[in-house]
Amino acid sequence: MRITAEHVIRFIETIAARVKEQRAYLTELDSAIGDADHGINLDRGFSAVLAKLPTVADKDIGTILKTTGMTLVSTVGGASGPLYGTAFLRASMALADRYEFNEDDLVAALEAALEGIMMRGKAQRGEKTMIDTIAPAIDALKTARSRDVDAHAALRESLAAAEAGMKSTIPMLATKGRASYLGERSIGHQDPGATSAYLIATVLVETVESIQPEAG
Amino acid sequence: MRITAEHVIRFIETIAARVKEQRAYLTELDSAIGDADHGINLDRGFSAVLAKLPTVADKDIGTILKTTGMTLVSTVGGASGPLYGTAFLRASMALADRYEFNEDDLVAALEAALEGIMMRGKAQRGEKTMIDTIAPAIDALKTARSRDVDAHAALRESLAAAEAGMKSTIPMLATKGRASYLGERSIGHQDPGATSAYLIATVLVETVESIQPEAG
Amino acid sequence: MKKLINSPETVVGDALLGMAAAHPELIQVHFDPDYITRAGAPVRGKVGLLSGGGSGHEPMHGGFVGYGMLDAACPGAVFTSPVPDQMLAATKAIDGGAGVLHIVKNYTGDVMNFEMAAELAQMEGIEVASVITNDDVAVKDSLYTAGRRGVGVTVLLEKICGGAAEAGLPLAEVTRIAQNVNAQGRSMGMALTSCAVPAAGKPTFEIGDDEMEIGIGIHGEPGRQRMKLQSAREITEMLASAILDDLPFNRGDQVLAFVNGMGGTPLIELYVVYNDLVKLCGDRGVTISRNLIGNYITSLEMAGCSITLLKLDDELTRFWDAPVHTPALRWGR
Amino acid sequence: MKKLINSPETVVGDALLGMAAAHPELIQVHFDPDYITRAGAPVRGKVGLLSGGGSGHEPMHGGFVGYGMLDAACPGAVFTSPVPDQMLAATKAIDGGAGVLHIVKNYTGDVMNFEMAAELAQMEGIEVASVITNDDVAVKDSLYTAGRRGVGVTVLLEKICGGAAEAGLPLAEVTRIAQNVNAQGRSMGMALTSCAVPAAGKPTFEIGDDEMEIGIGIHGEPGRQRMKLQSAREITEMLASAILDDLPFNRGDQVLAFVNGMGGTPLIELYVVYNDLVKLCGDRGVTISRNLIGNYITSLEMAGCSITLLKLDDELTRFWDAPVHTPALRWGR
Ligand SMILES: Nc1ncnc2c1ncn2[C@@H]1O[C@H](COP(=O)(O)OP(=O)(O)O)[C@@H](O)[C@H]1O
Ligand SMILES: Nc1ncnc2c1ncn2[C@@H]1O[C@H](COP(=O)(O)OP(=O)(O)O)[C@@H](O)[C@H]1O
Ligand SMILES: [Mg+2]
Ligand SMILES: [Mg+2]
Ligand SMILES: [Mg+2]
Ligand SMILES: [Mg+2]
Repeated sequence: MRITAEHVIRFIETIAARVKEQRAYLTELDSAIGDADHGINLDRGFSAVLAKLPTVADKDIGTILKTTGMTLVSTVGGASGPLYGTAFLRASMALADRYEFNEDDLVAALEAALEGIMMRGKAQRGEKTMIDTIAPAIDALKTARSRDVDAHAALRESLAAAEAGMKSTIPMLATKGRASYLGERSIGHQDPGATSAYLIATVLVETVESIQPEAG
Repeated sequence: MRITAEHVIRFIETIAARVKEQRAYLTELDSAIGDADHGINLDRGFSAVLAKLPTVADKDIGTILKTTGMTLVSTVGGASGPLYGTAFLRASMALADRYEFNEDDLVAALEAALEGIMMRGKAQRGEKTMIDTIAPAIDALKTARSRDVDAHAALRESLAAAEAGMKSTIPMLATKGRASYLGERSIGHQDPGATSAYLIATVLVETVESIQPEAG
Repeated sequence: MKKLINSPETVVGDALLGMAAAHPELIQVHFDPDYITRAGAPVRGKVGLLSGGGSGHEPMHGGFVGYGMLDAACPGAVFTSPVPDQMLAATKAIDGGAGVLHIVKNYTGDVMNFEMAAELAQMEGIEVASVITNDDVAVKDSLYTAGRRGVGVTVLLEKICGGAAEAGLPLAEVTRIAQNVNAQGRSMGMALTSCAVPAAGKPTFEIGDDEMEIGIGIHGEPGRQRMKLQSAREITEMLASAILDDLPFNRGDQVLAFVNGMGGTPLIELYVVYNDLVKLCGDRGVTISRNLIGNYITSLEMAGCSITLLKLDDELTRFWDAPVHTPALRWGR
Repeated sequence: MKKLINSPETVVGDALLGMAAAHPELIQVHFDPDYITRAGAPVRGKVGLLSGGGSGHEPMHGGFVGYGMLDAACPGAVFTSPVPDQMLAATKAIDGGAGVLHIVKNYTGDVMNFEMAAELAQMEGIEVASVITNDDVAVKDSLYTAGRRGVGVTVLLEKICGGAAEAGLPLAEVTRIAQNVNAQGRSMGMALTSCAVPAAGKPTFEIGDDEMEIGIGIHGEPGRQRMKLQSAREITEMLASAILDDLPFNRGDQVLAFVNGMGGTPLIELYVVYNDLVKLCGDRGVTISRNLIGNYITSLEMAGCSITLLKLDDELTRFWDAPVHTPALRWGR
């Protein structure tokens, strides 16, 4: 599978559209255990990214992702800004100067992104954050690939793991981020960041699935 | 008819009880076109009067009424404090040093009270105030007495006029007091002061009616 | 009705005790009758300034007692004029031999109670002058009615006359300046929500989630008009135009602009209103040379704001700028 | 949700414009990236103080920029940490050669964004130190969690460190004092009503007419506990005991008591709370030697209050008393 700069741009554009669509839902989730701004934050950030994309449309994937990450850092604020910003920046380093990449590169980029998030947020799995969506998704992707299933099937397994991870945050006690202030009261609510991470995972899988398997 | 100091005390005590009972209603009326305190104000004042009454229980009627008036002035505040306070003070002057009085004295005392209210408030009939209850009531009392009906019947005619007067404030445009700030919006609401004045008139009539007509 | 109080009966007294505990170097609180005096009152030879009114408008008036502003304040029950006993006691306590100015907001109750107190004080040989503020353009003015309410201008007048009295001006002069401030100032207010009188236990008026009241006073009394909620810009325009047209304020005028919160509106919104006011005044060629933005004359927890404009001359500006040190207003020392 | 704004998108910008128009002699407002600097910044040779955080807490932080307090403030979107670009630009603008102290409230977003900004500033050769406030005893402290929130102590720290920086103390000393203030201060808050984030368009949480939230933060985040409304005395007792027991504050301690309104609670209620607080501290032998009462660190239009106690020593008292001249806090000049 060949993932090109064009696909990456479509991926980011679709995230922006999906975030706008789900803005109220994400904010609603953040009302329950946070400060009612997660959807607003991401929408502000990805709208800014959307406006920036044309300036890098003909650039390499690293530059596209770096611009995305920097724009998120500069416009989102809050916790999710530095976290998603760092994720895109780390992915951009993994794909620097590239105009296309394959499944292996994808895994490496996702791992770099997750590492960036964990470093920036000083958090682990099980703390009721976006990590609880992303980490199991990457694990599932790697496991599937080690079983040699095709890329699309692997991604679908990964997405199922992402969904399960997102839902796993419901019974969790938050120990990081704003939800941690709630203590026991954080239990029973799905984490907004885990939800936006699942949203992005969905878009990633959709984008890859839309790629013609000609070069497969 | 002989109205004694004891009757006057019972009159004032009953006002206090009635005002406490109607406190929420009077305040409710004041919410519509005022500042939601008329019942609270009068209850505060008459409760204070009630506490003071024992100290003048054996005094002349003038002293009882003066103490009532001064206590109202010192505890009610707002518009109704000086107005009702002045009314009782004026009545006290009309009945100075007396231990009992008759119907003629009653009329004179009521007229003095009304004059005091009009002087203090610089208001006339038709401005949507307590005057619209009191003035017609006194007029009716005087008219009935000029027709030579008995005291109780005259008082009942007077009370009917008081009630009509109170209700006449509903369609009026307020030009005095706090309700005047509402302009046209004051129309359609019964004036709280006109209502408390009617309450007091009711108590007055009840008190007089309870007097054994032996000395009639 | 949710409030941080112990009971409707004790709220005024508890708050007075809190003020006394918080500001012993500035004020002294007296009870029964209740009044607040400036620490060290009376100031010999200085005109004494007394104001008062119902409670529920904090920091007005008690928060304005101190150097360069009021010598005393008489707090009534919530939204209820204080009684003459309070004003009489306060007047006596602050008379430093130069007479006392009563600053009265034009409400029937306040006017009558202050009138009675002034008569009593004069009978006791104290020279008393009175000024009645009536700056609220939401109310139609007329000789035959109770006239306009006193609102925002009262705060500015207390500060400016405080400066004048501190400078040693005699009673007649301080009174003249007070009348001038009142003559040159106009206000109008609006509400997004009602307040609730503690003893009444529920909101004074009901209002829809998309409605506002224009032309309200400071006692939860309904305004002149109920309308659909509009933007800060439109609201500011409505209030400011009525004010500007009334005096009228003219091209070239210098003004003090006072954007006041009613108690439940946060500062961020008052700055939004101020920003719109600056533009509006600019369009009319009116220059804002001084400003005051915050909760100074409130109506319990009501959400909303009022705007006051005061035309400034050199004298008013000088006394506005003069040092003041009270619990709620402080500068220059 | 009724607010005096023009749109959720413009509320922060409009308020900043209003602040710029109102206080040109004190502050300068910069846009894109948004930050506020003290007029005349940088002050040569003085340590620069920078704070920032989401908007909606006014007057914090922008209202504290000026002589004797902050050199700059970075306002984020409502309740959202500002971004590193803002902190970097502000840090550069106020560095007078003596380095810059970042005052950060302990929220994941604030901490991360300030961290990124500090890294960038240091790369540009500016000496940057950071202090993270975490005074909210409603949150259990632990090495394994995000820890306690920074709330009321932040205001006191900004004032005290402002005094220290103005006195010429070097960055290391100002940082030491900042850490000391944070170490000696504790806070807790409660809410009667929720606030509504403008862009969200509705209250962050629903709450019954007879309920309150104890242990809330300043972002409309729910508290630790929902309970039936109680009296001011009981509420004050609940907050104050948690605070007093935590440090702990001991018999003989001198403290600064800060009763803060959340934005929708009127001053009269804050004085009622202060009165109850004085009694409670008295019972414990803790002396309140300084106080601050008013809306200083708010949560939009939320009704409620927070209490902060700060143990004072001579140094902290001296820098608290030092002159300050900002839009929201002013004394001594
Ligand atoms: N330390 C952390 N590590 C990873 N993710 C985190 C951390 N803290 C918060 N998050 C994520 O960020 C989300 C909240 O983002 P957002 O609402 O935009 O920021 P804020 O909490 O500053 O308002 C949470 O739902 C959580 O998934
Ligand atoms: N100038 C006046 N003359 C006569 N009665 C008046 C006048 N002004 C007000 N009132 C009466 O006082 C009543 C209001 O009393 P109250 O609510 O206790 O005082 P306030 O208006 O100061 O809150 C009005 O309903 C009206 O009947
Ligand atoms: Mg959030
Ligand atoms: Mg009334
Ligand atoms: Mg009243
Ligand atoms: Mg946030």
